[in-house]
Amino acid sequence: MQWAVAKVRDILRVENISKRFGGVVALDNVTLSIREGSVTGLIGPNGSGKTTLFNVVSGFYPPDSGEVYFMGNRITGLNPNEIYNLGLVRTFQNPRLFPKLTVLENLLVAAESKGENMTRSIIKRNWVSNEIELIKKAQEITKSIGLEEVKRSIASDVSGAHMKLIETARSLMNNPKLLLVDEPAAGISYSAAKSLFNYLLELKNRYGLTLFIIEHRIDILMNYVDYIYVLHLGKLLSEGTPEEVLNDKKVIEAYIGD
Amino acid sequence: MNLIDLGVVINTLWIGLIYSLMAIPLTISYKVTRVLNFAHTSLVTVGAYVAVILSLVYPDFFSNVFVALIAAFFAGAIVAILNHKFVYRKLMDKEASPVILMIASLGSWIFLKYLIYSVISIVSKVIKKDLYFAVPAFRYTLNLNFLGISNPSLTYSLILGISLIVLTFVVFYRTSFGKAMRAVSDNPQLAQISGISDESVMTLTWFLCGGLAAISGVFWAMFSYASPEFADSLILQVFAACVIGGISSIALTILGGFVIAGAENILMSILYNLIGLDLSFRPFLSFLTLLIVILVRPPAGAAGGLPYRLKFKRERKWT
Amino acid sequence: MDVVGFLVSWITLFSIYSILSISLNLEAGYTGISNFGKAAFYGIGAFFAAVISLSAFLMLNGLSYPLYSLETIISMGTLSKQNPILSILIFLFTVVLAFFVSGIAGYMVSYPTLRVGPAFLGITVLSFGELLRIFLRNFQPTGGTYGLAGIPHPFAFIQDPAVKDFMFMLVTLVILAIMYIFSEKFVNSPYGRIMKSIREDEIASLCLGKDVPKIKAQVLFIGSGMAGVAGALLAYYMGSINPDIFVPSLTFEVWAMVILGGLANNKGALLGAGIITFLNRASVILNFTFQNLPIDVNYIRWMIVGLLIVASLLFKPEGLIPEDPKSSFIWNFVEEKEPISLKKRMEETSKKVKFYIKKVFDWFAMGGG
Amino acid sequence: MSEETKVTKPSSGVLPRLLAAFVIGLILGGLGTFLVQSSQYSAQLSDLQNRVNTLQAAVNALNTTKIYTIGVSFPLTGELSDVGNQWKTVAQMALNDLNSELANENVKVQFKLVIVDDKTQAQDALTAVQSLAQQGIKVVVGPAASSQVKAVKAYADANQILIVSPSSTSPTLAIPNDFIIRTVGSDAVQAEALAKLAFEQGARNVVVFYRDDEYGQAFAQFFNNVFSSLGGKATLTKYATGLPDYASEVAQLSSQVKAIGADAVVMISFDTDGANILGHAKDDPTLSSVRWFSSEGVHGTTQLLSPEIATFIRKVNLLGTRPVFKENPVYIDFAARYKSLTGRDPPVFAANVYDSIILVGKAILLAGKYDGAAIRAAMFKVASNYYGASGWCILNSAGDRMYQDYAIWTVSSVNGTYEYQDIGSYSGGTITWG
Repeated sequence: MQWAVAKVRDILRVENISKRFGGVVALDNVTLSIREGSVTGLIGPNGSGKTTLFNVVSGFYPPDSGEVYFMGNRITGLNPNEIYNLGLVRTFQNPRLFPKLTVLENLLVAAESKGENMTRSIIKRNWVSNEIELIKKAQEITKSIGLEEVKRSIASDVSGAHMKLIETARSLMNNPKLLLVDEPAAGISYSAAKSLFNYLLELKNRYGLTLFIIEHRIDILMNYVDYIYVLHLGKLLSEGTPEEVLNDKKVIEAYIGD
Repeated sequence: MNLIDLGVVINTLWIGLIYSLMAIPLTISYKVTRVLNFAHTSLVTVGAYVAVILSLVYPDFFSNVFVALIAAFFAGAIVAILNHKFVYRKLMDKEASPVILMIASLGSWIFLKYLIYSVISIVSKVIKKDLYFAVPAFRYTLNLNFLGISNPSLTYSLILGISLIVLTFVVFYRTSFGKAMRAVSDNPQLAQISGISDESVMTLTWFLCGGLAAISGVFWAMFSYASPEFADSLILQVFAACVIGGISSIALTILGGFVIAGAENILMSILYNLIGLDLSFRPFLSFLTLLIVILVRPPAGAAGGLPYRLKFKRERKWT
Repeated sequence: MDVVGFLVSWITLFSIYSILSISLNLEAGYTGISNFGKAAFYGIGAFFAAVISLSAFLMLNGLSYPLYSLETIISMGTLSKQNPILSILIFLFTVVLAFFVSGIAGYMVSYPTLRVGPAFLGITVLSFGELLRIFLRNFQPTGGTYGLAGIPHPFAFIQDPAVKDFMFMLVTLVILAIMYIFSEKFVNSPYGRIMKSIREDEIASLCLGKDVPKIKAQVLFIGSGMAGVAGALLAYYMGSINPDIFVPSLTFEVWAMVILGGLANNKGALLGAGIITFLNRASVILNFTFQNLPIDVNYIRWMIVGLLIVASLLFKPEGLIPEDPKSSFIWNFVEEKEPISLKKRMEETSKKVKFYIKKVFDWFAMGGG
Repeated sequence: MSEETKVTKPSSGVLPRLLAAFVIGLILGGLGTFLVQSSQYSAQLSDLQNRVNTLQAAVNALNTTKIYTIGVSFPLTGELSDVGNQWKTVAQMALNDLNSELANENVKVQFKLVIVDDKTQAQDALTAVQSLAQQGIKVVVGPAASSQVKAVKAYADANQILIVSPSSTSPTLAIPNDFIIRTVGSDAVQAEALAKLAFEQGARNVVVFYRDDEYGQAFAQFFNNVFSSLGGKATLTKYATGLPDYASEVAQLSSQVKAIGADAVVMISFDTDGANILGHAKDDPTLSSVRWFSSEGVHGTTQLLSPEIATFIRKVNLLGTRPVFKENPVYIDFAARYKSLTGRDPPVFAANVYDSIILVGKAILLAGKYDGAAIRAAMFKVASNYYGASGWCILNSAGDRMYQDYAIWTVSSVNGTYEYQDIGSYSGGTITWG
């Protein structure tokens, strides 16, 4: 490990990111960093650029200017698949499952299998042992996450709540280091949301993850996060511990104004 | 050396118009019903032949262009609606994917094509007239000189075509029916909820599109000739025009029609006179234009396949 | 009626078309690439095979006629019969190379897949095919509109035409079998799983670390390569080719086969190809039976073909043999089983057979006893 | 096993099972007995049956007429569908003539046609010929285009199916000892005729406007060779085939004619494109001021007789060549009958189609058996002294028509309506007027 000692604890650093769509400024000079092992929240009114920030970090869009560092390496402009393979994994607000694959296969797609190579895939011997390992891992995850009874069904047949769980389970398949979670509690009841967050924390502890969560429902989020960033109109409005942010006048104004 | 003649410009205008006229119903029907309709060619052929046969059999009544156009419009509309009711509707009820609908349209295209062949061969035997390169009888009775263009059928179809396109615009953007069509095309579920009947809008759309396609066939027959194959050899160019318009916007579709026509005529003329490119490369140019347009400036809806950037480009920009 | 001849010629064309439909199935059915330029890669393979084999024969015999000339056609008639080993070698060589030549063309054409969305890919590849065809029509070294004729048949040394055709049928069947097995291997491996995931949601696959453009390009490589092999076989079968064989309507025919048989199912692709080629052929019987109808019987033939496509879609929109999401190899593992070895599978089968035999015997024994 | 079954002897269902076993046994036994018996008698039986059959056949042959089937592969759909459909009528006409002639002479042979559509496509032509051959047909008239003939050549040679194409003129098919016979003259001669005609009419600098296919390519090459050797200058310009309209091509042609100051246009076309080109050329001042010459392709289309195009033809004094022997009574009779039947002039190659059917019929009669090689041999003999609607049909060693005379045609006004007229002929290298 050749990283500077001071930077080891920042798993993700976003420096001066700007992103424009046509005339609209989606992100304006955003700088933030996330500590390894923390749970960080990202809040802001609708259209404040939260998802755009996720998209830029996960490689969906190249930023107009600025840099993104992941574990000390510059990942600006890398393609989404390369960023994923580095261990930076995002989930989607609406689960994007592969509807005609089985739940187990949905999980397996997320893993990096030895049979993915075109030429290697022809000969079963090349990948079969690796495949069994991956399946075992997937079985483990499904068991721990409570997907045991649906793992054999086709993804389009499972319920909406299960879909969200599958989406999360899938993101764990490739040993992620940082998980970008986009509105995990959107559209579910308060108690369900609470248990989901509890569960996310449990996962974090079990797999040694760092979480970066977009969430609309600040009331729930406040109980779980260590640090919060607030975006407003593409700009970083405020940051700090949950208490600091909640007492920030600017944040209150922004939300009331919304 | 004179690179472009007046004749080339007129051809561009005329062919661009006919491409647009054929492409507009294709775009609208795709927008509203999500069917990439290959049977479109059959509708065009039906229109052309209805005008030709009626004007040959009842020369007194159908000597008027407008009567023939209306007859063709209804014939095309009926075929399109029948096709919708018996094929597309049933498939849509089974929630078939757009690809399946397209292949189904391919099937109805094959069926209709040979049905047209059969009808033509029977009618031709009955009326003892050649129907293969036939032109409608009223082509010879038209008489109008416009802007110094001496070809009356050309003039007629230019004027009529432009007014038809304007009419389509008005229908699509200024009437409640057009609004309903756009609503269905944007979000069928939402339209259904807000009380717009999906089925009646689709039927009306097919009525309009089938009729328009048939009318474009009449124009073609007036200017050139009708044969059972002519629409088939046009269809790729018409599709190209639609694709340049992103199969979404009517205005862009018209632009696409003229771009393709321009490539085939003006560009051909320039290349021919400059470097002596063979005339047989004419279809080559239209496809080349299409490829260049798609690759250089992808039309609306065509781009954004993937948030992925090629290596060599990325490195130049960020590393 | 010559039943054997009918079967041989039908199966040969069926195999050629099946290779096409399997390759399209890999692209469209499994990976979701709407390739409407199948005819282009088919044509590349055919022209490659024709050019290479003709020029090889001419060169080895020290002749220097243009490939499309009358002299070439005449001399090929005798030259192709002289050296059996040479003609078979050249045949195999060109068929294998046709795979790579067409495949590389397909790989390069995949560049637009990065630029345009899936709906527009089809028309892009279609225009590429048309560009190629018009270019070939005007390209004199490969004969232009004359096309190429006199392509030396690999079994030209066999005197009896029935045996010759039969041998060729066997070869095409073997090649079809190889293609089929390979594509089954692909789709039942993790690679096939990724192909399907790209079909379902390419953005999600990209975000799950899959190099989607690369995989699409690879699939286009395989699919186009297969089409190239089919083209090479067609060139040898017909003995002559010209650019106008490879028109877009041929692609649509292959699409109809795949959709009819069932997308994302190789057996379906075979069935679809079988049905349509059989219909095209067997419907000629109608010409013999119905002579003086008011409507030409040929039109009725094609009308029936169109109707059948529509009808089969209406009654089975997902194809005659629909995709079975649980068919893939992974399914064996879900039951927490070790992968079944061939030996074990055979043991199990023999156990099953014994069991049923025993049951039948028991049944009689009980009835008798 | 036996112990268990004894212990748990089923209380019900014994009887039906027993019955079923009995029935199955009965069926098997009966089948076995039948097989054994039939194998004993089958040899004797089949021998007897054979004798009866032979006798019956001999008796039948004396009483009934023998029917031979001739296969026909025509482009009833696709690019050449127009001529294809007219040829169908011509072929049926020829068949009726052949059959009635045989009936009149009390020959107990009749012919039958099976017309299969080949879609103007090479691969479909092969399928059509194969399907015909698999039904036992040994002679196929057609296909139309040279590319199609090439596609069926390998199959025809190997399986000894005689292909008689009435319209393929490509020079790359002049192959000796194959099963392709072409009852139409090579375009080399016609190109020579057309070149000499154009030169004689005073054209020195011409644009050859030809369709980009085998026919046009070869024709234009031959024309260029002859015309250059005569001292003229020919500029070759080709246009794409299968387009729905040729307005753009005509516009280009016009600018080219203007640019090089050509004095004539030589159009080498088929019917669809040719009529369309003339239809657009009539509106063009440049093209209306030069002479026009044409090959046979466009001859016979009704569009040329429409007043507007016919006026143009008269204005530019369009002259064309076409393969026919002028003052041929057979042809005049044939054309008149065709016109009374369909109301239009016979299309291009109609006479060749007619003669092909007749020739094939006569060759089958001469061969005496239905076999490809025999019919092929007989075909050469029959053709060597057959004078039909298209003139003398003598074949050369490559199986192509050896002599072809050409008429010079134009459209002129007769009693107020326009009609095709032959105003001269080309025979043995010289043009004769009148």
